[in-house]
Amino acid sequence: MSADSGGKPGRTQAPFGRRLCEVADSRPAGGYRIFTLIDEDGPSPGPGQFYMLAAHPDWAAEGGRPYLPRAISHARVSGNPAGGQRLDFLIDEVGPGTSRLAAMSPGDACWITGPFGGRFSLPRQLNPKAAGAVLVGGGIGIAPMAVLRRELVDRGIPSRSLLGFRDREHSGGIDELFGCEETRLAFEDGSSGHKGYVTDLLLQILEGDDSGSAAVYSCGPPAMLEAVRRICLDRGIPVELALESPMACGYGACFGCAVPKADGGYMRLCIDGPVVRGDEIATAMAGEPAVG
Amino acid sequence: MSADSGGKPGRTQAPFGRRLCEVADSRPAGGYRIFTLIDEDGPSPGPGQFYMLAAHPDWAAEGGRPYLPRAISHARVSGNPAGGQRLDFLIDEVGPGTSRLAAMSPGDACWITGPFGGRFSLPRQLNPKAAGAVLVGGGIGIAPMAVLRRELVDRGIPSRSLLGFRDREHSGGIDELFGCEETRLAFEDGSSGHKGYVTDLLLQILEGDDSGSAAVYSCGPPAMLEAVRRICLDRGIPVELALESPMACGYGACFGCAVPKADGGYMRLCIDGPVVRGDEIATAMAGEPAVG
Amino acid sequence: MDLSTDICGIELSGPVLNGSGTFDALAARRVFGDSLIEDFPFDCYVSKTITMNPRPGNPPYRLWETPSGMINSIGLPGPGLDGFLERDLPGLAGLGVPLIVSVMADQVEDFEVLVSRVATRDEVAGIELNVSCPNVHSGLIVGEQPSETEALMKALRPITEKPLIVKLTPNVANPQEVAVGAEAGGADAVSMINTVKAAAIDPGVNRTWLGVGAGGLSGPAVRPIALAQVRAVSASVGIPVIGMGGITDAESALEFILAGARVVAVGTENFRDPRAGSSVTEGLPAALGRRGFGSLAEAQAASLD
Amino acid sequence: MDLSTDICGIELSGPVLNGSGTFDALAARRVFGDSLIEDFPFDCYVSKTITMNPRPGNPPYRLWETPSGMINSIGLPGPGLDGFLERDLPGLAGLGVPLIVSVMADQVEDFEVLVSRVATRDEVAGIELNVSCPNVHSGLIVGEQPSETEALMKALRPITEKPLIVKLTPNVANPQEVAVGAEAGGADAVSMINTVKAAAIDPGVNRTWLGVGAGGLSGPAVRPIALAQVRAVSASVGIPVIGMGGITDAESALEFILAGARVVAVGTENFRDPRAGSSVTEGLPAALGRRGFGSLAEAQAASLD
Ligand SMILES: Cc1cc2nc3c(=O)[nH]c(=O)nc-3n(C[C@H](O)[C@H](O)[C@H](O)COP(=O)(O)OP(=O)(O)OC[C@H]3O[C@@H](n4cnc5c(N)ncnc54)[C@H](O)[C@@H]3O)c2cc1C
Ligand SMILES: Cc1cc2nc3c(=O)[nH]c(=O)nc-3n(C[C@H](O)[C@H](O)[C@H](O)COP(=O)(O)OP(=O)(O)OC[C@H]3O[C@@H](n4cnc5c(N)ncnc54)[C@H](O)[C@@H]3O)c2cc1C
Ligand SMILES: Cc1cc2nc3c(=O)[nH]c(=O)nc-3n(C[C@H](O)[C@H](O)[C@H](O)COP(=O)(O)O)c2cc1C
Ligand SMILES: Cc1cc2nc3c(=O)[nH]c(=O)nc-3n(C[C@H](O)[C@H](O)[C@H](O)COP(=O)(O)O)c2cc1C
Ligand code: FES
Ligand code: FES
Repeated sequence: MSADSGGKPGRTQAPFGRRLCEVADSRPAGGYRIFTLIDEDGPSPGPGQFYMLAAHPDWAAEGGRPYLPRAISHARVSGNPAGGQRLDFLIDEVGPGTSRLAAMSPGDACWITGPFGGRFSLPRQLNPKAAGAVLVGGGIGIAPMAVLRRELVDRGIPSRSLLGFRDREHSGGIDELFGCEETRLAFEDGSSGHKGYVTDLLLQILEGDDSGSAAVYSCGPPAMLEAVRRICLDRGIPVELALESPMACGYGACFGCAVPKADGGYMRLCIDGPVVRGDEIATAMAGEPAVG
Repeated sequence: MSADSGGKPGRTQAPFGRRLCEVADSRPAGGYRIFTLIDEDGPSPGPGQFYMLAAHPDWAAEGGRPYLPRAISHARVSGNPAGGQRLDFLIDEVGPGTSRLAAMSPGDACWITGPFGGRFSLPRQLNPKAAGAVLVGGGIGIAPMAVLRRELVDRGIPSRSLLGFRDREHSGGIDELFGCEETRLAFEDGSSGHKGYVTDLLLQILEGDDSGSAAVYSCGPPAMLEAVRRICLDRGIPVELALESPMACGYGACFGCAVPKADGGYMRLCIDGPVVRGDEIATAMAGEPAVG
Repeated sequence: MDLSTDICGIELSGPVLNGSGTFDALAARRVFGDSLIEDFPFDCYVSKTITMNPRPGNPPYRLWETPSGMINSIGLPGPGLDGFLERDLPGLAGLGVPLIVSVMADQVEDFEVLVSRVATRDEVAGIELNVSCPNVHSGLIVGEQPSETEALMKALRPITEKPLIVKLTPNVANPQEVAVGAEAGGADAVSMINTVKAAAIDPGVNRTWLGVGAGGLSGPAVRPIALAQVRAVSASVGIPVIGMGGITDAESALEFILAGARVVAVGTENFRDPRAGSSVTEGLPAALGRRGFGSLAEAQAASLD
Repeated sequence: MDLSTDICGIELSGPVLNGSGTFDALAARRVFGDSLIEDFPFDCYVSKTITMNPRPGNPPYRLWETPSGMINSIGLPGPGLDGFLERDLPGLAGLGVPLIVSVMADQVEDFEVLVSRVATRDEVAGIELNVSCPNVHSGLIVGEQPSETEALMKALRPITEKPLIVKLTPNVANPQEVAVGAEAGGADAVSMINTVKAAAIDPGVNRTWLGVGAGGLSGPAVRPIALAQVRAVSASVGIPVIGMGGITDAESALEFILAGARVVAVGTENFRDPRAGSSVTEGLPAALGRRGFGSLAEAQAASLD
């Protein structure tokens, strides 16, 4: 499904330069927002890949920001009747960039470059003995998990989805992206499902499993990713994480998206990630303020 | 009609601070555009006064500009059925600020401060022997002329309007602002009316007149204003000109809008103008590139 | 929330000043009337820079808008010392807030006259020294040289006990060195940043846009530069810092306080909104609260990780 | 329109380079494939700055967006001289445009090694000296001192006949003095501006956002600063200037040429559009025409009123 260009396995090559795509739809999704772009020229992205997006015109809104494009994972890919593909994005409005993207209306235009980065491996690539996949998503991080889950379903590979949220407000997108698929939910505020962290659910599952046959995939807030990473590393379970880091370019030009590697030095998350193996990195919380 | 606060006679005092007004309408007007704001709190402006306008949100569009508000003369004032007043503005899209203003749609919001500056004098104030007024407008400068003309009509003071344009493209607003009023037109490209400059029409009129009873008012491009000014000064005819100058604030704060005075030094056009007597200034073309 | 504070002994009802030359209170009163006084946007008013003799200022154009900022080459137009003391000062005294008078000269002797005549007026709470000017004797820009700045301060310090504030230029490699010079010479505070040297090309004609070829950049574009300099300077001197450069709202004002400024000044944003100073003040309690501060003093005392 | 030109003897098909450290052609080829080469956006490729030994670069965060700009504190990560010459240079030679290699060191001896080993490689058309580094002996930032810059150039000049370009820092009061020093020492050109010292506060937590506390500002926000410095420097030296700082399109590129630059470089805009260099080139004929120029050379020869 993707042409390998010599980087990570499974890298889909992006068309060179940015292209202007039409916004086909924008709708609320709980506390988040989902919008749809019609991408006529891009290749089909793999789960875990991302795009750099910039609303047009008026990118650079009140106060001179946003100025740089924003890294956003696709949350769904589907065919577009008139050609090309439809890309859905799940957006959490945390600042000027995400707010400007969420404010786009159907018919508006959006600059897009990508897809960038490498995709998640398949369970057997991650763990030759894998029987299936465990997907652990948190907050806005459910978007790449939803894409991965769809691919696994299409390929007939069994998977279980564990999704964690702070509260109802931060669980947007779940209905649309996971639909009636079976999921196990954790809410920190206990508003539904398990009361507590999604990592509690992961621990339950791993206890019941033969951990030698597990393959874990995760995307979510840094603290959650680091907890998932530690749980898996402690048990010798192969795990892939889709990380975030401030990005200016998305294609290896700026060296801004540094993530510390387990063996010292840094990787560029945009081209060496955003999907990394748990044992490749020193921490999933680089740059985050120290806790306490 | 306006409270004098100790500055120029006829200064209408502006409410302190900026206010957000609704865009009621926006329509093409030849090569220009006219839009309407509903100003609920502002006082009634006099002819020659201006506002500082900034579209909201997304003032600061592509490339970080516009950033400062833009000085725009009102082109018409009318009552608003639901209270307050409706202000029409005639816009020539010459750069990021005017383009962003022209892109506003009904229902959008616009920051406004003002009205700023002083108004045109009445003919008898300008020339005690004045029988009426000669209004000379060019291009976008027909806006304040239209406001002055309306006031003169309301007061029963006779006036003649001479309007000059480069070509059809640059004569927008004339139908709407001057309607079926009698005007004499000059087009540099000869597409209609007199072929040549509006100053040719002014010279014709002044030759026919007793120049002792003339009072001339003008607004338009700097070169036209300077020609009008010289024609009048040479003949001892009192003339008021509404000038332009780059403005950051509009209320005397930045000292940016300097126009050289006849007796040396500079005036701040925003508070000492924008209407100036022809003999008050050294040139109407300050800052303009030297010709030739 | 109580926002009252002080800057080198001047009691303030809040931490928001205006940048010198960015708000003409007398002109604003003409335009806005008494509502300006009833709702005066600043906790302390800083005059535009006064010179010995009247100055016409620079030829037009004096302004150009840039991405998220503007360039000005105003050239210090003003009535001169006598005109200011006679005609402007009485009106400024009626604003109801403490008054800081900014002065500039190109020789020490003139600075001495300016400071001594301004300082004797009861209306004046403090004096800001704009030192971005060439010394007519040395030819050096005083504010670019730690030693020139220190020498100037040593000459002026004995003249008055009123607070003397040095306005630093950002156009140096290490503003902290100049600030250290100012402190060594006896300054009570530094204010910063002044505008950053900049130029613009006429969009239509092949010439520079500004009448004098170049000017100074201000507005949000320079805020990151100002924050770095405020942080470097406040870490290097014991005297308080008045921070400015691209402040547009309470959040950006608070960034300066976190970077080490004691109080802040609003400049270019006044041009976009005459009440910008008040908006900053009105937003401060919420901005402080969002960052976990119970008072302005807590933020002023906080040091960054 | 013919856009071909040259910079200190290096023939170029057009006047658009990339800013060092703002376009990794090898990474871009991995991401975009051969279409990068077919449609290479620059007329000359400038490598990121190479150091003697491999460097990991700075701890995160390394980026923050500012009004119309960004701050970076990347910290020169790289494979070191050996790694660059062995692994990167052959790939860069395949780009099909002349190659300038940027180098930096904190002692003259290391600069000598870097220049001599890089210069001997046929793939290399010129060498850019990033001198925004402290001299380990004097402690002074070389590029802030005219004399240090001149001394460095005098040491390096005899090593090679290939063009040596000095990349100037904007963080000085008078960049033209440093440029004069570079010229006196034998530099063939200067390139400018590098990033402007800047800092940002974490919007959520009371700390600086960047891992190392401060960084460098780039993008449209600094364009007015860059234009003023390019104008001042090009008026002071006879060697050509490579102008950059916030160039986003043909019009802003042409502003630099009018300000005195011979050719230009695109930096931060590459992050917004990987083909930004090509867009600038594609827009140049129309931009030149709008200003009444029949060729690039006419604009390069024009002097501003
Ligand atoms: C590969 C990748 C995929 C992503 N996918 C999505 C997605 O599908 N949906 C989505 O909503 N967002 C996604 N993000 C995050 C998104 O890019 C950021 O939230 C966005 O850039 C923030 O921009 P802003 O202007 O809205 O907020 P800003 O003002 O830039 O930041 C707002 C707040 O977020 C914090 N912050 C911003 N960026 C980062 C960062 N990179 N790391 C840590 N903290 C940060 C800051 O502390 C700040 O308080 C992704 C990021 C990456 C790198
Ligand atoms: C008192 C006053 C009243 C005005 N009334 C109107 C009006 O009713 N309708 C209207 O369309 N415009 C009016 N203007 C002019 C308007 O303010 C400017 O055209 C506008 O600020 C330009 O902004 P911009 O971002 O669109 O273009 P910019 O990018 O700022 O400028 C575009 C071009 O216009 C030229 N230019 C810009 N400003 C000036 C200036 N002040 N003087 C000379 N040349 C300039 C520049 O050379 C440039 O090439 C008025 C100006 C003043 C001072
Ligand atoms: C139009 C204008 C005029 C200024 N005049 C002066 C002045 O007379 N004296 C002075 O010390 N600073 C002057 N400044 C600098 C400001 O006080 C302030 O230091 C600078 O603009 C940075 O703040 P800002 O970004 O909030 O504007 C002026 C700035 C502007 C924009
Ligand atoms: C992320 C980033 C990395 C940079 N790395 C280098 C570098 O390694 N060497 C160098 O000389 N300049 C470096 N620069 C400076 C640029 O080459 C350029 O001088 C500066 O960014 C101004 O141009 P711009 O505004 O177009 O980006 C870097 C700039 C950025 C933004
Ligand atoms: S985002 Fe620029 S190198 Fe990764
Ligand atoms: S526009 Fe600011 S003083 Fe006139």
